[in-house]
Amino acid sequence: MSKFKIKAFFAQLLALILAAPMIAWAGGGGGPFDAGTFSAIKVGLVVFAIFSAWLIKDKMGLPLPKLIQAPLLWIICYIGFRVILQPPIPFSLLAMYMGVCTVCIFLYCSLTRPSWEEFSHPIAVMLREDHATAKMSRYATFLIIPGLIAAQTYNQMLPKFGEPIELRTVHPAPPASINVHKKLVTLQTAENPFRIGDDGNYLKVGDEQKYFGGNAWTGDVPKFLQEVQQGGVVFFGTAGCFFCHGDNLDGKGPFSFAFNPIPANFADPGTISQLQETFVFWRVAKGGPDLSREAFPWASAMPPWEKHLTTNEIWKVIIFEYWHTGFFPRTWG
Amino acid sequence: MSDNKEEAKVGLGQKIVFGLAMFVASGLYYIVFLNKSLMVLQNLAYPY
Amino acid sequence: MAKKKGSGVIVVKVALWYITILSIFAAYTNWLPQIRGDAPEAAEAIDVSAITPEGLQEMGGMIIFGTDDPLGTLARGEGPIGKGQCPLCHRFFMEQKADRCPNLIALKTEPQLLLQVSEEERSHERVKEPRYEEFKKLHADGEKNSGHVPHAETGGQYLIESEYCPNCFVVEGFGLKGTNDTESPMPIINKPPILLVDTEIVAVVSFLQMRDDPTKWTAKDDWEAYFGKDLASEGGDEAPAEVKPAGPPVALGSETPEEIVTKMTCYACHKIPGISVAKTGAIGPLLIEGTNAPNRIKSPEYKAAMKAGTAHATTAREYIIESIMDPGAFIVPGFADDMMKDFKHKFTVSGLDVLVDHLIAQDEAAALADGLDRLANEKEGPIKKPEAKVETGEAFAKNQSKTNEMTIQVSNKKLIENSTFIGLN
Amino acid sequence: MLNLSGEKKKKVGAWLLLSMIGMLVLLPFAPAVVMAAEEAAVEEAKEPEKAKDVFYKEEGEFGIVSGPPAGELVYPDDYGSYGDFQSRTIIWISNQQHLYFGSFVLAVPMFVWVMELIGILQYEKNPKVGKKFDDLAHEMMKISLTAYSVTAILGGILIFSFLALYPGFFRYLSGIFKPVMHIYALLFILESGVLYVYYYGWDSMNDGNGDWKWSHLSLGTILNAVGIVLMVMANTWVSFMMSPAGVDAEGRFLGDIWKVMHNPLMVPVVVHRILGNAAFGGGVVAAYASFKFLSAKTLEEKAHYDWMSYIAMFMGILALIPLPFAGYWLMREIYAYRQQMGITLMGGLLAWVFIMQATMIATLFITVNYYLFQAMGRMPGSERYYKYFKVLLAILVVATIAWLTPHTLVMTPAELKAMGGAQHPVVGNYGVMSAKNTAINTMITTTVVSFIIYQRSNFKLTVPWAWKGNIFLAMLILGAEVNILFLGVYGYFIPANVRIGLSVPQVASTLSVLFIGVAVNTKMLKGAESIGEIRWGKMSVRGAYALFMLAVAFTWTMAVMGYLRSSVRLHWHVNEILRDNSPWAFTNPLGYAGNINSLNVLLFWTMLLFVFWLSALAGAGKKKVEAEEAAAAAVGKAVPAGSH
Repeated sequence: MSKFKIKAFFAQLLALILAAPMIAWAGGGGGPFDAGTFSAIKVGLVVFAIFSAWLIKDKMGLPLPKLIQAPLLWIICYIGFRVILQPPIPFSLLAMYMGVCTVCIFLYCSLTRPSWEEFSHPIAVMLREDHATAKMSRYATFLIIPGLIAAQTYNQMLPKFGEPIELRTVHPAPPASINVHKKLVTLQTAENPFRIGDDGNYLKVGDEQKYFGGNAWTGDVPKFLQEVQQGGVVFFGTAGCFFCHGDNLDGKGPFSFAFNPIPANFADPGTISQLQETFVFWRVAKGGPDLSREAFPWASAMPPWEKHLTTNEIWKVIIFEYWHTGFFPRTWG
Repeated sequence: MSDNKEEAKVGLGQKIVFGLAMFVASGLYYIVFLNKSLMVLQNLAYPY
Repeated sequence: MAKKKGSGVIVVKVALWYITILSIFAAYTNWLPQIRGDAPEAAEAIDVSAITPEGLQEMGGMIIFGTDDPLGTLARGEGPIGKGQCPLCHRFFMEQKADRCPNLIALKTEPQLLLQVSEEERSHERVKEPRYEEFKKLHADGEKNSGHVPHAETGGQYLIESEYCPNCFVVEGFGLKGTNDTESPMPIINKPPILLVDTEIVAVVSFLQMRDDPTKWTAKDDWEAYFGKDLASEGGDEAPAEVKPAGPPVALGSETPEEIVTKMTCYACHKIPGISVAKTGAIGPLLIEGTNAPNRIKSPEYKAAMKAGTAHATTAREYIIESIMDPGAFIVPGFADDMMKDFKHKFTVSGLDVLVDHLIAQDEAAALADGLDRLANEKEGPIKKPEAKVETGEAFAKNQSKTNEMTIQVSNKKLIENSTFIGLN
Repeated sequence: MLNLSGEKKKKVGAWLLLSMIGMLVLLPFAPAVVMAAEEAAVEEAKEPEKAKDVFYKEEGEFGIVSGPPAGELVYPDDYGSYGDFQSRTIIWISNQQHLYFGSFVLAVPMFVWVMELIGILQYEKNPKVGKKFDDLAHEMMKISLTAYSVTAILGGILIFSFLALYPGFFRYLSGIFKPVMHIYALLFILESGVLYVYYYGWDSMNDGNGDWKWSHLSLGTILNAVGIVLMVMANTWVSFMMSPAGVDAEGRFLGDIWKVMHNPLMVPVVVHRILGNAAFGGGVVAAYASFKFLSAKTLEEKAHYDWMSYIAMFMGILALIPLPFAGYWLMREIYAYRQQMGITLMGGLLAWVFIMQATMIATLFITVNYYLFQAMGRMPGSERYYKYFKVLLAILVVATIAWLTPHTLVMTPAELKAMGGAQHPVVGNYGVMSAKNTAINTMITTTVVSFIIYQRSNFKLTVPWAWKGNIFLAMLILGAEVNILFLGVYGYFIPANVRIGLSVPQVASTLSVLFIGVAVNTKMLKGAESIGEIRWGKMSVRGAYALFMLAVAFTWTMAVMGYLRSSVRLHWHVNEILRDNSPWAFTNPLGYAGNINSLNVLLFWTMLLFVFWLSALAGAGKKKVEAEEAAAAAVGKAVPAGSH
């Protein structure tokens, strides 16, 4: 077997190994594109990049000089964090990552004496030598760098109308206990009193699965579904939660577009299914005004529903929300 | 990680066998002995 | 020669280098989110001078009952119990059942004469009782748990003193059994687990004083006179995290024994090994049912109860379940029929199993390991042999109780009958 | 001059000196005995009032009240200020400067002691090497001596700032620590005495590895002992402020000073600080050496300082490795003392400081690795390993990225919308403890691998079982990393209380690599064939700058953790006893702390550079004469080739 064949075999193997998790991950979907096409593009991009790097370096015998490698690596990192990683990460995190990458790419170039010389020699030539090419690039550099700084300054000074960066904890730590209708509710231990099964016992989280699906509004239904019904009445009637949280509990009610941030999307696996029932109880009962210091700037239009609903109604609407979305509350057991 | 001359005399098969043995040994050491004993010391359940 | 200038240049270079590093670090910290932690404002505390006596009364009511409509709560068949947990032992209304501690009923319309005396009026008499002088002598060096020396002069001061130092005066017939009414079953209110702050205690006293007659309010002056200092509005940051369990008042199978005991407030009366909150209860027997239950079933008293048709248990497990579900079925000798009767509405089947499983697993060894011992009035006597600690008052009292058990019981009964404050049963 | 002839005389002299010093050590405790007697006399006179200790339960729960209550400080009366400037910042800066120099003068003797011991032990085998270590120790001592006076000056400034700015607080604290403060001052005098004898007696007591030299080393031991006692005392004041004991709830002193000193956080803080000091000392010496390396004019000098910086860096890292465990212990004790305090640190107000700390630690580890890579430039034969460097660096980068990802992201509402929630589905996984533990253990393991490579880089293995050893090492490291990753991933699937326990086997895996790996590697190097001597002085300039970076990062980490430790008391001078009623009772935001820390570190290094320069100045004249003599002697000879 020729050396080339072995290398080609390994390259394919590597590409496969890399591709497998990527396909799995990209297949998970999300993002603005249709999952299938977009993930195919992503995987293709990565495989192509690896293949061409191998082709250039080993097959054609053209190792890239360090001075080219460095910005190339930087750009690859940037594309990786900015484009390939979906959904997009916030700028603060991107800046942090790119900072680390910048430092480490510099370290990479200066790891050993030979690589440092390879990296710094062209720069030294450009700065010191006295022939035309060096001179030209020198002048170009001394024009470009101040130019970049000027552009950056201009950009900075330009008045901006974007929303300010804020550190907002969407799910701040709840208080230990809250007082609803003059009753103390300890959030750590409180339980939904309407979580009752057919036998009249407390229904463990997860056991309510048997009630999921189907229609709760037909004739004779088990006790649990009766609570769901009443919760539904609160959601669509008494409180009118659907105006903001939507008919499908997806946060897209008729009023929702007026709010920023948008109302919570209960159908998203990152909201109520990540929270304990008592946390939801706290949010419903106390609304935006009771958010803790951590959750600054308290951007929530949620009203304190304890002023309009009874404690029981709040517990029932929570039952309804979980039932409707098919999620289970989080437990710490 | 070495370019020792003596090493060349040792066959690849022998190396693989020894490597596998060592891999299993280190697996036993870390996963079975170390993890287990340290979790037991802390009174915590560890299913492996 | 060219290298000669090196040293100075190096200093500059090195300085530039570390200034760069430091600037980066500083810039990074400035870039991270900035949160300033302000010191809590003192205004959080209740300013006594800024609140009306009515406000204090209302606050006291909330502390005692946890609701502003205790009678309504009672009508629904629930016990109104607030942060202070007073109604667990004290009786505030006719509708309420609690007789472990002196009743605090004050209803002028009540036909029974004794109930017409309000706690405010009664308190003035207490300090004049000759027994109060005895307590003064007994605790001349300071009561051992709270460190207070009884020195109340007015009724209001007495009420305040009783909360800070329940042992400073124990109403006849309401002491821990076997201590000859020298020790009170009441916890020190400004210490854990109740942990009320000064202003809250003043509020509770205000409530008691103003219930019938709003003109009788002297609580703040009493406090200041008793402690000889101004009632500062401290409290604020010392206010404890509220620990009262909430949610449905039903014991569930998904809970731990600890949670059930907390929810059901068993700890108020019983000591239970293995339950961290239940270490001080001094009203009911020590719950080591692995040892107790089998013995109790065999006891002649239980046989008698079975004959009478009240008790039915044949196994230890049945006995425990019976004791929780129907506390009146059999009363352990040396105790009164004091236990709340509504647990049968509060336990789910699985919840009961959890608690029973825990109780049946406790025996003398478990109690010793937890440092718990039987009360003096338990027939079995202390687990620890009495000679271990004869010199302490507690052990002495226990010893005494063993021999004088009968007489004490008799005298207790007598006292209750003769007392000016009724423990209705 | 001392007459060193005659075995017997030497012995007698050495013993005499030792016993004298022993007596001196006891001296500071004499006033304590007298004071105790006086106090006892006073106590008998009046009726003792007893009060309950805030911390000690059961044994000694009550104590005799022997001090005034802490009371309530009132703003304009009990506090001083200079205009609108934050008084606290002035205290902060003077405290930090004093602490830096104090740490330095306490850490250097530790370092010097080890070097001197190695020198003595090496003397038998190779007097040249022994002398090399001995000279190194001597040189460090010289710098310490200059820094010593700076420490004293800064201590004075600190006291004056306290008296001027926080008189009420200082009155209370000095009321409690009155006897200890006197002992402290006396010990300080003793420390200076021993220090001067130690330093100025260096040459006259140097007889290779004879009795005088050993006595000199004993002097060093005493110097260190006194230094550590000094540090412990100062530490008790600080830990008392965090977790008071030995006083009642009103802050009245209960008569037992030992209880006050032995407060709940005292021991872990002391251990943490001793280790921190040692690491810091190594870092500063390494920085000194790299400064001298950069400014060295001859190759010989360069070689000397290159070697010195390596040794110092090594010592620093040795102390750095146990430091996280000491920190873990301290944290646990804080949780045990007041859970509230622990939560404020880890999850509440000060949680972002830990992100900063994470950055510093990542910086430290990357720098150490980078230095080792640079240092291999002076090892012939290391070229074989160049290709692995980038792999190691890549692992470090990945670990750093996981290590730095915060749990709570900073973002605009638009970004929040785009991300579809507060947690990122991919990166969000790195924000939790499991990922952090995995990352840091991976970083330490990588550093150990770098060191193993460093150890063998200029050797050719000759032991017959070398191939077995290599496979064993590879599997040991691979196994450890697999286990670390496995435990990290496993942590996502189990409840939090079990997850916390997983960090212990993770750390144990890392330590296995460290101890077993380095031991096996050392064993394999027995009788190995050298490819070439280490070319000291041939390290790249970047390595020297990396060491400087290391030292600055050390100092900065110290500063930021000091800010953390102090801020956790929030609005208390003495936690839950003496409230801070000044307008500066708030906790400063991280950015302000960062600025002040950078300023502090800048001041410290500038002063230190000055000290370095001073010591060079003192040495310059002597060196010049020596150099001229040497040049005269070397006429006609070949230029000394150094060690390469």
